[in-house]
Amino acid sequence: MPLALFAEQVLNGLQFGVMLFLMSAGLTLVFGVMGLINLAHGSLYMIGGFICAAVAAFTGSFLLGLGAALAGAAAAGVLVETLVIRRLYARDHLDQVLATFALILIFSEGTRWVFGSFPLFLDVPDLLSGPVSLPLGIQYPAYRLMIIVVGLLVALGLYLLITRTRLGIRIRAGESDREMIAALGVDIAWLYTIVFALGAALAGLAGALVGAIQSVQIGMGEPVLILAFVVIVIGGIGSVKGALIGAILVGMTDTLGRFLLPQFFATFMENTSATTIGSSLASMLIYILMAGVLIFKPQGLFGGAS
Amino acid sequence: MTDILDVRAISKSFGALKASDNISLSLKSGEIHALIGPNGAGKSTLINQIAGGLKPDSGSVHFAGQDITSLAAPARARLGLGRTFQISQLAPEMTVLQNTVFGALGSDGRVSRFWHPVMKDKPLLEIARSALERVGLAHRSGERVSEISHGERRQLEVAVALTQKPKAFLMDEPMAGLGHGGSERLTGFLRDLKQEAPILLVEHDMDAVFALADRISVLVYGRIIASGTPTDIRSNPLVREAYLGDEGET
Amino acid sequence: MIKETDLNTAIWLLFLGVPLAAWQMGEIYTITLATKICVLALAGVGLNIALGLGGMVSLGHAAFFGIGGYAMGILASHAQSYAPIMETPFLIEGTKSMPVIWVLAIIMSGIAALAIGALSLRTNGAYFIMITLAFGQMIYFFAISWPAYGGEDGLSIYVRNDFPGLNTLVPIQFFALCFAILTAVIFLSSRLEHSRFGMALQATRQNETRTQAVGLTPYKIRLIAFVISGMICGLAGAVSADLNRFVSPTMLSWHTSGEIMIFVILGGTGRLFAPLVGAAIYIMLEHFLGGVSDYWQIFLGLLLLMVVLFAPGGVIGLLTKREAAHD
Amino acid sequence: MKALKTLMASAAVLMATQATADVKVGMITTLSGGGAGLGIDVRDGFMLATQMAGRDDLEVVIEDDQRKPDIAVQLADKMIQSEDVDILTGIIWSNLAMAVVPSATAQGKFYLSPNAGPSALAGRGCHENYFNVAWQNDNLHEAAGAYANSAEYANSFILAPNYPAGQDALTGYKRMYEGELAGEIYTQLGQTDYAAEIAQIRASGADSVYFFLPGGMGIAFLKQYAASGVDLPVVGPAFSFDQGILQAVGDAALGVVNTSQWNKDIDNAANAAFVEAFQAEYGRLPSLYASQGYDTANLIISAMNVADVDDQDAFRAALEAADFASVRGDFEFGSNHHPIQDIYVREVIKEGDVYTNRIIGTGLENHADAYAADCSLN
Repeated sequence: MPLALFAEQVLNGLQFGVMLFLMSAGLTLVFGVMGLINLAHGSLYMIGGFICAAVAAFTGSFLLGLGAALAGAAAAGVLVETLVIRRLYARDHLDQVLATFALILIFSEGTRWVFGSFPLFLDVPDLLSGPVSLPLGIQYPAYRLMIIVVGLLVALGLYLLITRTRLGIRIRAGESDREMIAALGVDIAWLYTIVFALGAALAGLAGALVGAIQSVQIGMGEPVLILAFVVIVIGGIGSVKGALIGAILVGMTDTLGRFLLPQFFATFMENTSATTIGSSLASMLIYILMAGVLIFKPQGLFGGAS
Repeated sequence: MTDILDVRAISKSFGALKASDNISLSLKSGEIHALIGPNGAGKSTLINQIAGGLKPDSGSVHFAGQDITSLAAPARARLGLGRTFQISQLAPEMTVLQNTVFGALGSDGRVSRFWHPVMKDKPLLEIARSALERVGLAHRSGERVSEISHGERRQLEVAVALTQKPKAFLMDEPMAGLGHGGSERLTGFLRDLKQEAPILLVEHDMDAVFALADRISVLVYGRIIASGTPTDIRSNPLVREAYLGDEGET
Repeated sequence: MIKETDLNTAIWLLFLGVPLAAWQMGEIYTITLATKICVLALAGVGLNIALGLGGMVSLGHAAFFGIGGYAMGILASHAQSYAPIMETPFLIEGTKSMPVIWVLAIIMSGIAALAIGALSLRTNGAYFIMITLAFGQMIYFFAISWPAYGGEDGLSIYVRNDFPGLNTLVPIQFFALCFAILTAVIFLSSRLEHSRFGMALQATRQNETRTQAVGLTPYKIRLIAFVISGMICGLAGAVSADLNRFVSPTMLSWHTSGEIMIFVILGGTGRLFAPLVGAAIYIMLEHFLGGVSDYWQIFLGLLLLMVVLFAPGGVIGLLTKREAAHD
Repeated sequence: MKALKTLMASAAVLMATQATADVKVGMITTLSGGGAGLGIDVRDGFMLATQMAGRDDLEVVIEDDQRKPDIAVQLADKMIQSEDVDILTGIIWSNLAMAVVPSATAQGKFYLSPNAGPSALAGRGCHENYFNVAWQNDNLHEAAGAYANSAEYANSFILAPNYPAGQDALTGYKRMYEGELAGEIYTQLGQTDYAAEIAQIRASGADSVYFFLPGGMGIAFLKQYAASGVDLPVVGPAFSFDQGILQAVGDAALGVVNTSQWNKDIDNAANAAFVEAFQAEYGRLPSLYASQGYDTANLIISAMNVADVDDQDAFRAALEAADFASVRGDFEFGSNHHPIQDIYVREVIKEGDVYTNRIIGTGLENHADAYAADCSLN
């Protein structure tokens, strides 16, 4: 197999992983700080995509759309947090699952009500359309490179936020001891709203970035949500570092599995069945990876000790 | 007298912190062996290693003539290690009687019965009722655990442990929060109980410890600095030194 | 306030009475709806053992429901085409006999529950929710892409399978069969709840440390409960497949898991008749709201939200005012 | 919408009074959730035709299947058992059709498919009461294969999702295509990132690409393909280039060749009337699905003109005659009740601000499906 093709696939895996990281980071942060399991995180991703598409169509500027997506998803996050989510922190996971499942129904059909049943148009900005040339003769879409860069910048930003800022100190304190930081006079309700909005904004950013190369449509968040769950289970719930490593692991496994498994089966099988069986197995690969990790580390790679 | 419980040179570290440093300890039949020490001395870690919640880094734990170092907590309980907890560990939505029946069910071990109502199981009920009688809680049988008082929960924990007919008891601060009258009553009860099975007692109530214990071991910074009769311990200079700053609290 | 046992009796009689009345009046579709409610409630009774008694929040029970369905689909389709399922090492033929199908559905879903449970129960809390969800999705994707049994198209069984002495194609007879199964399983689950095992399971939910201290292993107790729960869902899947005369990967999707969970919670987690009440309300809402607006799922979502936020004991909890069995 | 509600209301009234010789149609289609756009188009096309015909002896009951097979089955039961409909129609997806059609026809109802055409129902599973007004699933793919030959492609790279319709699609393409395959890939259903596949296309040395990726998958593929710099010609079936979807793909679709049995520029009076009336009524361009819904309704009306629905044999014969003005022009049924029709080759263009298609040729003329021989109807 040509080295360039393999290298390009590795790059694709990295890009997919980085995109998963944007989704997982918010999810894992919200879980780590508030102990909330949020199924509606995928809906915030969808909202980001729709707002970006609508604003970009109206103003003609992708960048404005992106900004609006960030702000809009964060605003939706604040709204949902204050109206619904904050009543759920003290509840068990069961209530959280059910309430956020209900939110999915409301968001999905609400979005359809506002934007209609057809997918929206959203394209990459002209500046980033088309490929760039990389070493080894790889032609790689400029926009995807940009996603990798943005994702890694967000990872760096989150790292700095958590380790270097007052907000970060409070977030870390919130993870370890909720009563303690309340006793120290930190307005915990406000902190929770900010963290939730931050997670929502990251999901919205992911939805907008990805919407430009995929499709902006109802239900676009659900497959990503489930992948994000796999990511944070592998990485360890609550750990942003775990989310980054888990996301890249899942991105690589999925991309390379889809690419290599059918070829592997084709070495000893007839072509059509090799591709069907290979891709059937490839679709299960990340779950097998997850099961493997759990056998050795039930709390994920970077989860707290049990 | 033989050693029912024998802890042999166990060590346990959490990062740089040596929570248990080469600890050896034994419990003979018919005795109460009290374990005391200031806060943070590593008592909970030690208890956890004996009960099976934590595995020591090195050393071994023997119980009733068997090496139990690698056994999990339930297996140790089945061998006859009865336990009460620092903070009550009971099923809050079940009644006092149900909790006690559950204890009897555990030592009976036949849990994979899906048909007959457990609360109509005469042998289990009998064991449970007599245990409640012994701790003086029979009149509260029908109450939910979430409704009874703190002191009653402590009594209930002892009753549940009794249903297991243990070979030894591991009691983590049974007096905590009982008040003066309650402590005195429990002191009398434990004095009788030790004839049935020896007790390893972790306790902060020094009056109770010195009134009850046949032997006392003092744990400081993960090490046993002294071990002996109450009289020995009272006069041990190392113990006095360790406790000087903490006297008010103990 | 109403006693829960009286309420249960009333619910039971109502569910028997309405379809019988509909039968008298010739309202055949009402019987079909009631049958659907019974079948979904059956899955709910299964989940309730894991969820209500055991406190295991599984978002992957659609896997067992679907496996039960596929057990029916595969056996019946082979029986229809007279092609054996396998010939080596020994011959396995398809069958159209419901009792045989049920037994196999229960066994297959039990094996799946054992495998998924053994891995998932190594974790707890949020991990458990996400892992069961992920395993469910794994089986879902497998079912879609594996071409042998229809993939996403599913499998159609043109005629219902046979039950000795009944004509299962007559709606009221099939309803009677489903209702009888549901009643039997509810009875079984009530026996289980009060048995030795039921006590151990509930105690484990309430305080795991206590279970260990009395000498029992929480992992084993949970795993057994998870398997029983999966088996009942498998049975429900097989019956549901017979109701629809059709199986497809949709049975395995995580939305199905969510819906089964909604039945239980809508009714009141941990209560014996919760799944029946919950399924009935859900199906009726789906049936009537669907005619009101294309966007009816918004209202369904809002209603669910209200129940979670303001009526944690579910509908039965509201009616009996007993505090939630689970908090 | 208003017309629809009125019709539903009148249906309810009539249900209460019972016993009329009117034709009652039960439409089960997808009106909520992700795939709702297609169902809405079929419904709107269908209702437009009934409105234009002004028939008050045709009642339509419409229900939303949520794209769930079990719901579709329940609704079919309801339509048959309590609404007592004569004809069922509306289902968009093959898997839902497979769940509903066999039992509906077995219970003596007519089923007219306005979209899905699984091979199982065209061949051995065909039924005298089942009519497909759209196409057999393979048709558009076969036309694409034929087009590839005429465009002298000799080394195609083909891909589709790994599910029955995807496997049928590639089989259909290969049935007609005579060149070599540079590669054949099955992707995951619902997959939206195709970077890995596009990289393989680039490396494969293919001279053309054929893909079947319905809905959002196709939008994602086309956009990513356009950005990748791979400039091999792409061919697809109409589903990824339909009016509803095309606006979301944008420039990435311009010039792409696709196959369809209908387009809005087919030159006949029925089509012109349809396109104009649809735009006037709903304010958007009609889609392929709308045209199929429209034809389905007109087929029913044509049969009502000559036969009583209670006389099943006569009504069936009237349906078989297909004596209606199809927006596709010539239209007839084969022996297995599937269309024999021309499949066109279209190209995506931009008219003002709107992306749409124009016909550039004919892929297959008077094309029947490959399964008719397996069908026992004759």
